[in-house]
Amino acid sequence: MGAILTTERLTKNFGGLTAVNDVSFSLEQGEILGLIGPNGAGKTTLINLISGAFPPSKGAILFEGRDITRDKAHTINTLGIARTFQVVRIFSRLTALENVLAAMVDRGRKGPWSLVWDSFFRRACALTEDKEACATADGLLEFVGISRYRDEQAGNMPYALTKRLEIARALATQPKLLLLDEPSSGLNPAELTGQIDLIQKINAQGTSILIIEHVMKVIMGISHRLIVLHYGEKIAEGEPEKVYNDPLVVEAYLGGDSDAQH
Amino acid sequence: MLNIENLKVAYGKAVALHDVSMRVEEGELVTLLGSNGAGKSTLLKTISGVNRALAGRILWKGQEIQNQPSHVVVNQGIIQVPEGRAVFPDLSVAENLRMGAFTRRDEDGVASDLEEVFELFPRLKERRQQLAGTLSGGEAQMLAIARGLLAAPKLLMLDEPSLGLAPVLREAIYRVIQQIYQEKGITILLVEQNARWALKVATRAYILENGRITMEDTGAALAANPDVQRAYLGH
Amino acid sequence: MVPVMDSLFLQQVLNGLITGSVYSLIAIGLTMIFGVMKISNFAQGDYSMVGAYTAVFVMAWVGGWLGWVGSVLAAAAVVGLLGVVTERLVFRPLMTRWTDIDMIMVSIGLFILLENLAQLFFGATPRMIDDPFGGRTINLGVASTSLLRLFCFVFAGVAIACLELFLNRSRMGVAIRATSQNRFAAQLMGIDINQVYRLTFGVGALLAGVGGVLYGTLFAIYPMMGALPTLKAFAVTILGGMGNIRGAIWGGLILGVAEALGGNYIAMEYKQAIGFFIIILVLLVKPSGLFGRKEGA
Amino acid sequence: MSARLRKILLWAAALVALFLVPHVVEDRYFMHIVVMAGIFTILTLSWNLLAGYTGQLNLGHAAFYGIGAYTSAILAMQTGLSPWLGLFAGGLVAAFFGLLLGFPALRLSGPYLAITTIGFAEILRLVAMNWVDLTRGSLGLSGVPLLTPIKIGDFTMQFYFERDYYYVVVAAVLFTLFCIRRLIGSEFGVTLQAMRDDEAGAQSIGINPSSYKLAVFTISAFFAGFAGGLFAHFARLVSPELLALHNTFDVLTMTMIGGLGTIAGPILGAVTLTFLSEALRYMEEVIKIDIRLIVYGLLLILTILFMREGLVGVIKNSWARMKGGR
Repeated sequence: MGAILTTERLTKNFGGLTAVNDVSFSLEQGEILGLIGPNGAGKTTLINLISGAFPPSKGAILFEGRDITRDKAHTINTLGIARTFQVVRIFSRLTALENVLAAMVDRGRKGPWSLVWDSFFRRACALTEDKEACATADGLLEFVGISRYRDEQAGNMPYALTKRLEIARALATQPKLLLLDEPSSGLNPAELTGQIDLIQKINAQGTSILIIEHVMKVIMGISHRLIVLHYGEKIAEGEPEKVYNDPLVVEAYLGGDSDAQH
Repeated sequence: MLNIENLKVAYGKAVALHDVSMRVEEGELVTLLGSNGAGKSTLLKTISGVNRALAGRILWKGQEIQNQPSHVVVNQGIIQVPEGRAVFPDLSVAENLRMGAFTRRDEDGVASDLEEVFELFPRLKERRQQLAGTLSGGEAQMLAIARGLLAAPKLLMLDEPSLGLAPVLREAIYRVIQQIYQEKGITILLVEQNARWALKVATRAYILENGRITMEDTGAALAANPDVQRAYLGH
Repeated sequence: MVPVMDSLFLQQVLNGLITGSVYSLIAIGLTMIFGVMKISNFAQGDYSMVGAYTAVFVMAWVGGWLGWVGSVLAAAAVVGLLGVVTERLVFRPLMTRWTDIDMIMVSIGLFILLENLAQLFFGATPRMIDDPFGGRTINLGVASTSLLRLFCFVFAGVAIACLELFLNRSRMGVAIRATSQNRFAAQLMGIDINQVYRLTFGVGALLAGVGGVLYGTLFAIYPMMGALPTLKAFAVTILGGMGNIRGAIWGGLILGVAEALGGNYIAMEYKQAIGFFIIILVLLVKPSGLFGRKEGA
Repeated sequence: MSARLRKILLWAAALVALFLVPHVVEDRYFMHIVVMAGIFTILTLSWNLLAGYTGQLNLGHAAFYGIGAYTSAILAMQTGLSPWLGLFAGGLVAAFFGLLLGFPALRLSGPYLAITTIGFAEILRLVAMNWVDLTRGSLGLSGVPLLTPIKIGDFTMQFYFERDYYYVVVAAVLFTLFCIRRLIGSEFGVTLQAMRDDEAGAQSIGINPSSYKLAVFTISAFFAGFAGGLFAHFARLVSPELLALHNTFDVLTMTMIGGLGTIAGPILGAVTLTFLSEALRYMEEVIKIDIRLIVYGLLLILTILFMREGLVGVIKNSWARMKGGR
C-alpha cells in the first residue's frame, strides 16, 4: 500500500487571511479520507491547492512520490488526480455524453494541434459518431446512473444529477485519486443514499478518494479515516468514531460557551 | 411580526429552500441554525427581497412582502447585516454609517443614533475617517452591525456575525449582540454557527437542513434536547 | 532621440494635457458605468458626438462665449437624457441575464445605430464650433495656447470637480459609489438599485456629452467621430483600471501627453495608435490595468 | 443507413442547385453580391469559431482579412506568385498574426480583450496607410491580378466574370465549412466548447486553456486571411479600409443575427444581411436616404434583446412547434 498523496506543512494566505495553516497529512492508496470542519475552515482551499487551482504559499504536495506543488491544474489532472466542485462546474451547453467525451481525451499525450490533426485524419466524421468512444462514455453515464440524460444539454438536467455527471466526467480522466468537494450538498435524503452508494462503488474499483462533506451521515458512513480542519489548521485525524468524540472537534463544531469562560 | 409560509426558492435548477415556514414575534431573538449550504443565507436574502420566491408568502405585520424590491423591504425596517463583513471598502467608516441611514430622513434621529452607535463601538469613532477596506476583520464586522443599527431596524437579521473571527473577537461580537437585544429591545433573527451560544441567547430557534426546517422549539429546550447535538452534527 | 526640455517640449506637454483632460472627462463616464453596472459601453463616444452636435446648433443660435457655455449645459441635458433612455431600453433588460459578450455587442449595436442616425439627420459634412474668443491666444511664458483651448481645459477641470463633489457629498452620489463596491450590501441599505443604474448612466452619458462639446471644440465634428473618443476612453479606462475614477483622470492626462509627445517626437502618422501601443504594453505586464485592482481571489 | 442516404442526397441536391445558380440568374450584379456573400460567410464562420465556440470576443477580425488580402495581392504583384497559392499564403500570414495576437489575448477577457484586439487592428490599419512603399498608402493597391486560368486537358477555365468567381467562392465556402465542421465535431471542438462553458471545469479534466486559445486564434485568423485573399483577387483592389473596425462590426452583426455558436447561423446571417443590405441600397434610390447601417444597428440590438439564439434559434423553435403541433 503506502501513501498516494502527501502534503507537507501546506499553508495558503489570501491577503491577511490564512486559509490553510501548516497542514500535513497522507492519503493511503485505496483509502476514502474524509475532510470535515466548520464553515470557513479551509477545506475547499485545501482541495484547490491539491488540484492546482492555485499554488500554496508554503509547503509541498507529493503525488505518488512526485512533487506537484507548483504544477498547474491541467497537468495535475493528467497525472491522475480528478476533482469535483462544491458548486457544479459542468459544461452546460454540451450534452451529458459530450461532457464525458470531452474528459476522455488523452491529454497527457495529445496537445491541441494533434487534436486538430486528428479531427481531419483520424476520427469518424464527428466525435459523437465514434462508436468506441461513445461506448466508453455511455458506460460511465450508466455507472453513475444518468444514461437517461445522455443527449440532454447538461444545463437542462436536474441539479442532483449534474453532480453525478460531474463525477462521471472526473472518472473519464481515469484518475487514481478523486477529490470530491461536498458531493451531497443540495441533495434530498433519497438522492443522498444513492450518492453514498456511488462513492463506495468508485472506491471499490480501486480509486482513492478525498472527500469534503458536511452531511455527517455520509462522511461517517463511508470514510476510512477523518481529518478535521478548524481555522485552517488540522485539529484531529484518525478513525471516524474516535475523531467524532474528540473534545477538540466537538468544541470546534459547537463553539465555545462564552459565559462559561467568564 | 414576521411570518414565513411555505417558502420555496431556487437558483436556476437547484432548489435552495423547499418548503420553509417560520415566524419571528416582536421582541424575540430567534436563532436559525444549520450547516453549510442548508439555505440560511438564501432565506435571509429572500426576506430582504434580493432573491425571488418561487412559491409561498412572507408576511410583515400581516402584509405580503415577498418579491418586493429590496429597498421597499428595507424601508419597512427589515434590516439585514450580511455575512462576510460586506462593508463598502472604498468608503470611509463615516460614509459607511451614513449609507446605513440611507432610507432615513430624520437628520436629528440619525445624529443621536450615531452617538449611541459610537458608544457601543468606540473603535469605530476613532476610525471614522479611515477607509473601511483598511479595517481588521473584527472592526469590519462591528461596522457592518453598526451600519445596520443606523437604519433604525424593527427587525435586525444577522447573518453569521462571528464567521471567521478569532475567539476573542467572537466574544466581543456576542456581547454586542446581547446588548443590542437586551438594552435596545430590537427584534433579532440570528444565523449563527456557534450552536451553544446561539441557543442560549435565543428565545426560540429553528434548525434548517437541506432547505427544510427540521426542528423548532425554545432556545433552552433545543439546547437541552439530546437530539440537537446529533441533529446539528447531522448524525 | 531624447526629448529635451525646450519650449517645444513644454508646448507639447501643455497641448497633451489639454486634450488629455477631455479624454479624462469622457473616460470617467465610461468607467463609472462599468464600475456600477459592469457594462462596457462602446457607444460612449457617440454620446460625445451627440453632445458636439448639440453645441453646433446652440452656437448657431446663440453664439459667443455665452453660447459656448449654453452649449455645454444643453449638451449635458440632451445627452444625460439620452443616456437614461438608452439605459432603460437597451441595457436594463440585459442586466439580469447578461454576459460580457452580450453587453459589448448590444453597445456596439447602439454605436452603429447612433452614428448612422446622425449621418441621416446631420449629413456627412464636418462642422466646427465657432471660437467665441475669436482665435485669441495667450502666452503662458513657457508655452502658449489659444484662449479657447485653455478654456476647454479649465472647463474639463470644473466638470470633474463637480462630479467629485456630487460623488462625495450628495446622498445619491455616495450611493453610486457604494453600489459599485458591493451591490448586494447596497441593496440591503435600502438603495433602489434601478434608480442608481438610471442615475449612473445619466451622469456617465452627461459627462461624455460635455466632453463631446470640448472634443468638438478641439477637433472636427462629423457623424462618425464617435469611434475615436470611444476607443480613447477605453484606452484611458484600461490604463486607469476599469471602474476607477481617479485612475481615469490620470489615464486621460497620460494618454493626452503621450500622444502629443509621441506624435511630435516619434511619428505623427501613428499618433492615433499610441494609446493602443500603451494599453497593449500595460496589459501584457498587468492585465488589470495600471491602477487596477486584481479582481477576485 | 437510410438517414445517411437522405443526408447524402440532400447534399447532392444542394450542390446541383448551387452549380445551377449562375445558369439561371445571369445578372452580373446579382452574381457580384452572391460572391461577396460567400466571402462574408467565410469571415463569419471564422469569427464565430472564436467567439461562438470559445467565448472570446475578437473585435480585430478585419485585420486578418486585410492581412490576407494584402499578402496575396502583394505576392501576386511583386513576385508573380500564383494567386491560387497566394490565397493560402495570405491565410498563413494571417494565421501567424493570429498566433501573435493570441499571446496577449490569453490573459485577457471581456472589455480588455475587446479593446486589445481593436487596438491590434487599428495599429495594422495605420501601418497599411503609412507603409506607402509596400501598400501605396490610402490609395490602396489597384489592379490586383485575376485568378489565373486552370487548364485540365483541353478544357480551360478562365476567371474573369463574376460567375467564374462564384464557383471559386462556393468551393471556398464548402472547404471552410468542411474544415470547421470537422473541427467542431471532433475532440478539439468539444474541448473548445468545454472551455467556453466553464474554464475551471475544463482545467479539472486536463485541458490547458492557453494552448487551445492560441490554436483557435491561429485557425480563425487563417480562414479570415483566406477570405481576404479571395476578395483581393475578385475586387482587384486592396485598401486599408479592409482593416477598419466597421468591417469587424459587420461580421459580428451577421453572426449574431444568424446565431452565435452554431454552424448554420453565420452562413444564414452573412447571406441574409448581404442581400438585405443590397435591398436597402436599392430602396435608397426610392426614399433617398441610406438606412442600411441604421437597420444593421437596430437588428443587432433587437437580436440580443429578443432573439438571443438568432435566426437559427427562431427557425429551430418554430420547427419544433410545428412538429409538436402535429
